[in-house]
Amino acid sequence: MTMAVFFSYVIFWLIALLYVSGFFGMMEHHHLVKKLMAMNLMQTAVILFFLVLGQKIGGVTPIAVPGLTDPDAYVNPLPQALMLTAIVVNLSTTGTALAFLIVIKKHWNTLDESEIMRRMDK
Amino acid sequence: MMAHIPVLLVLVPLLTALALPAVNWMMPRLTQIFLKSALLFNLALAVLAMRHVVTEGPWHYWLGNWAPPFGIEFVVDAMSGTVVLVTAGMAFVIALYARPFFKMDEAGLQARTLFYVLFTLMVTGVIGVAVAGDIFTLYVFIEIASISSYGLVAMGGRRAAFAAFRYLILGTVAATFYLLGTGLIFAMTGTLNMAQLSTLLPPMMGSPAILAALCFVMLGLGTKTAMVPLHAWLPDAHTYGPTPAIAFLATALLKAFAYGIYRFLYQVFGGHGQPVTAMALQILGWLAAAGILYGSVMAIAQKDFRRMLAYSTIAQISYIPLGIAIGTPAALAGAALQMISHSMSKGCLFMIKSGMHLKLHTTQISELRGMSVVMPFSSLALTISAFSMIGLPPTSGFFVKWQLVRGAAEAGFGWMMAVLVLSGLLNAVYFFRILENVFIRKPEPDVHSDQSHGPMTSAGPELPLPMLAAMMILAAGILAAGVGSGWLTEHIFSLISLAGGGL
Amino acid sequence: MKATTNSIILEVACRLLIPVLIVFGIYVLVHGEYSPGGGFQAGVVLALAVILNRVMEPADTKKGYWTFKIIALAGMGPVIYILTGLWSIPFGGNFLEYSLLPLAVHEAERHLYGILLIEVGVTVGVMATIISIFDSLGKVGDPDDHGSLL
Amino acid sequence: MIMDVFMGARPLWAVLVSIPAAFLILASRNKPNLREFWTLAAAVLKIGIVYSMLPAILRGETLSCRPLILAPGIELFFRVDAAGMLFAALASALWLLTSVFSIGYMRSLHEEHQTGYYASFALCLSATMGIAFAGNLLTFFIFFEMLTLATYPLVVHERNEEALKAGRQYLTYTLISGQMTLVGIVLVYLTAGQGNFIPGGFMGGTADGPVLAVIFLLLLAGPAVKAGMMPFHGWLPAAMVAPTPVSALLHAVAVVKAGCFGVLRIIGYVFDPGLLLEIGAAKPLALLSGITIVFASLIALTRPNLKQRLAYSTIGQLSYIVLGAALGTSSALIGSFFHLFAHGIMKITLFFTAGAIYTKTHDLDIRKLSGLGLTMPLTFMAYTFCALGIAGMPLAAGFISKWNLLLGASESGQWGYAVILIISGLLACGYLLPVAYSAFRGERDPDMSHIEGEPNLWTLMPLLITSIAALVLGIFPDAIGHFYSLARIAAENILTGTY
Repeated sequence: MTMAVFFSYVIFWLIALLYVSGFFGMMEHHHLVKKLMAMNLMQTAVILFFLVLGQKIGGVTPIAVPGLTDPDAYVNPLPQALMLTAIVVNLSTTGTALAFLIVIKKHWNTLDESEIMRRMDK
Repeated sequence: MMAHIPVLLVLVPLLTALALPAVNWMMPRLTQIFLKSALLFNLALAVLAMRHVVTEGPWHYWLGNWAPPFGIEFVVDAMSGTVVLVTAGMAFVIALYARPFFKMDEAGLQARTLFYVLFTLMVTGVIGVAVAGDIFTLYVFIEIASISSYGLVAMGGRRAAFAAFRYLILGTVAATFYLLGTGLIFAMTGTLNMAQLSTLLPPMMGSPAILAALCFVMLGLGTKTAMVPLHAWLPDAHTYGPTPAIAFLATALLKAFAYGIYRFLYQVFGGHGQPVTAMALQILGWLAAAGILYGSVMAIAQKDFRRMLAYSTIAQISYIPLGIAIGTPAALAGAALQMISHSMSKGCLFMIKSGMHLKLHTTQISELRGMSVVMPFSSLALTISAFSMIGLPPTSGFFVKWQLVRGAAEAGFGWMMAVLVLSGLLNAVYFFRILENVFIRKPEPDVHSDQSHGPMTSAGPELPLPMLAAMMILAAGILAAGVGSGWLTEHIFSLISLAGGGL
Repeated sequence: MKATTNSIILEVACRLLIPVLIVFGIYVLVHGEYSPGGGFQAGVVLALAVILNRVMEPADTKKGYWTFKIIALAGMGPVIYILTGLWSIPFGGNFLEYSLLPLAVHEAERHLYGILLIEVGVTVGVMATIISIFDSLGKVGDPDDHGSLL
Repeated sequence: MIMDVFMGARPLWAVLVSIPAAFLILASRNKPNLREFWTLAAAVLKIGIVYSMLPAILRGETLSCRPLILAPGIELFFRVDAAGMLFAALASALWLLTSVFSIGYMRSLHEEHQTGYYASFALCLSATMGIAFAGNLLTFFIFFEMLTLATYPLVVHERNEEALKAGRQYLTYTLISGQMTLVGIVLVYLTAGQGNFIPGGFMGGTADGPVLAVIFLLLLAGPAVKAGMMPFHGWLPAAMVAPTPVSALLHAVAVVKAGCFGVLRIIGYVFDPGLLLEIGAAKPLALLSGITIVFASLIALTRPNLKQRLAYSTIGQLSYIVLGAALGTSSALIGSFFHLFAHGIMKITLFFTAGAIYTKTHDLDIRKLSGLGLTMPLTFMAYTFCALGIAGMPLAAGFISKWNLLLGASESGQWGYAVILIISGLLACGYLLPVAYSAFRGERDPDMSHIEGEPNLWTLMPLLITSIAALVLGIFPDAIGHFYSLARIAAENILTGTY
């Protein structure tokens, strides 16, 4: 197993770690902002996963370089294009969530989930 | 023009959503006309698309004329056409219904515009989910629909904001699951197009990566569809969200995700023809059955009509995965009919719910006495939609049950027949309790107090005309879909393809 | 510029920066086809110019921004995008089929112009969105506002 | 052209005609006279349509009409045959009489919620016509469930806790059994591939005996519960809280008759009597109905309230029909079909008299009714005659059906059932006649001393008409509506296996 192949697996493990830590962070924390951050971790992990899929050792960024016509020389542009969209989606989810947090803070005066749940039942 | 209907189906609501603030800014008087005519136009397009599917088969549209592996493809077939039709129809009816909800002052108008923008965006997303031909476009539309639905739920007040936040967190996690599954599929096959995947995937169904992808995608879509045990977000969101939004969320949005499940299991992963997918379908069937029973039992336990509806949604929506899991043509026809039937009846019930709020100032079931005196027409609509939920003839709900029970019998799933029958009876328990209160019990003295509690309360015994009209359209639709179910099944649902092979 | 500014340094810096930002934004926009850049980036840069102008003003004059009109503008950006896509339909193309745009240039160039138009739409959308986010964050909420519509 | 379409779709019109009537009734809720005009007009129209089809049926033809597709391969299918015609003719004729009676009853008692009552009544009749004319199992089931729903408002008509409890009980029994029937119907379509009623049945040879037995049990669940077979009869006495015209409708016109008719349809047109013997379902069914006949009569003896007695009497009498179907010989089937009619017309008279008496006395305790026969001789004469008819006295319509059933029991060699029928007749005398005896011979109860004269004409007329009909048809069974011929044709159809 060459070093390069080994490292290409390591990155997957790291991404998985990031994803799982996001998942558990979301379950563990009662503070809504922390939940949101954990959620962002998960999203980022997925984006990284896609980008690694398109990665090619020695490839150049997929912007036309004069004279370089061999498609194999470039990194696969599709995952990058897809992830551009996914980033926008993440941005809007995060934005929406933050807006909700502002509203929640204003109305409940706390961002603790269990506290709000307790008061919701009343 | 006619040749571009698949893309126009998505573009018309999208353009409406985008242009609405500008229209409201420049010509405030025209906003409503603009919105409703656009949605009506979209409905007409949906009908035309359906006609095309019926006469000429599935319809593929390539954006920018790029062939599928490179370009984005939109597909309208019998199943997605049904979803589109339901969505466009419900969107129009709900837009009709929603007008009396807003104060007519400056802030109210802004809120109204904001509501309609999010609402039409959600319509865009849902129709997009239905017509998307590749799994990443599907993701984008899922998120468009979801994010706007988070926003809409949050418009319902302080509890709604928290419910919306929880919905957002769970929904986004579901979306990342879905995206992860998509990534795995892409890594294994190098394509995202569904039609290509359906030929590329079968040989590699045994590989653990594809198995993981299947699990992730199903987890994602299952959460969004609120299948038990991933339903935790639904009751709060549906209880506290604003009615017009929820009426759409509980109907078209959930249907679209359920449709996504069908699309993946049959047209990507190969249906009953693949052992792995067959196993997934079996698990789906068990979960759907659990959802039906859980939702019905929880609905019986509720004292609040709103919450009861939310749990009833969990139960009813599970009919669709159940039909998908059974996988005979009859069962899939039942699932498709349930998309239409449940959309109309649950939409109607949510509308009645807020009618109760307006006129009786309560949604507690025990306080609904005498409703039939105050609102006779709403009560009639309530009866029809309740019958449809229970599955009593001649409403469409009965024919859903007929098709599903028949499908289950054909496939030899005796326990599913039992679940369906039991579900109908449980539904009867909680709906007849309401009907008893509405029609039969004598009203308590203070129910008729009709003093103004807000901007929405109008004079007169019944609800404002637009709201009533919307309810009546849906109630008539329930009966029409019941009487016409044979026609629908024979001409439209018989075209639903079980690409990977049904039972 | 009004007399009531925050500080002279900020004002001078902004006066210098804003025109540069606008020009740079447009540069990024039109060169997105050849080099790193494009609608998203250009939109952010242009929005920055507007936001700088707002930062410059003191807090008490910040009320009454045209928040709602900005949202309308944010909508119009994607409308440009969609209309560009629809433009090819009357000329026999599919949605977004730039090669059939009715421009009297070579086919490859028509692609460029099509994408440029779309980038313009994206720019407008991104710019207006960012400005509206900035405005909303600065908005002081009405104490009676319960955040509820219904 | 238009006439042809109209004539061809007569079964459909017969079903549909009372639905617009229901809405017109609801719309004119503030004008009682107009409202009742709609009821009567629809009833007359329905009778006209139904009886216009009678000659063709008597010639041995059938009329059919398929207006709609319900599911792939299954149509909304109406076929008018002798059995359906018999039921439809009975129900539509009695609707008119019951409507007239209801007008008198409701107005003299100043009942509330009359509009809902008439509207539900009209819907009930629509469903009943649908059941009578249904040509396949799915159509039958749809109208069967509609009947359940349309009857529910009638059962809870009094709007008090007792009525609500009765209503819940009614729904529990009928909905659960209805769902079982639904499963049965699905299984029929699955095993036989179709569900159109065919005289002599179509299930033979489609599956093994035990499977057929399970299907039969599931199918029978709904109709048997509606027909009040023991031990599923609990809802029927409870439903007596409703006003008397409703009880008359439940017992004589629509609901329990629909149940019996369903049993006949299933035994005669889905399975056949011979097949039932083969799969071992006929004997238990006959035994169950025999037990029901005896027990219901015994329970009736213990009830002090006239309506309760009539309710248990109904339970017992309806099992005659099931018994006849289970015996399955020619005479027994004729007896069953004719009893459908004979019991209807006699039991409705009894309920009418009970109702008419109630409008005067506001009490139906049997002890309180003594001595009233002298002040209302016509009412009590009608009661006495029909009570004797129920017991099986010659000259009354009930005798004909009972005679045929006795013949059937002897034909099949099961003498025990003949004995049961005779015992049942004696018991019927035991629980119905004391009322008549004390009415004519007994002392006036002090509470009832103020009662004078016959009930008003609206209530008196219908009961006189039905009792005279019971007499005339007891002497000339094939007179007015040719009910005996219809019963004979229906039985022949089943036994020969063709229309």
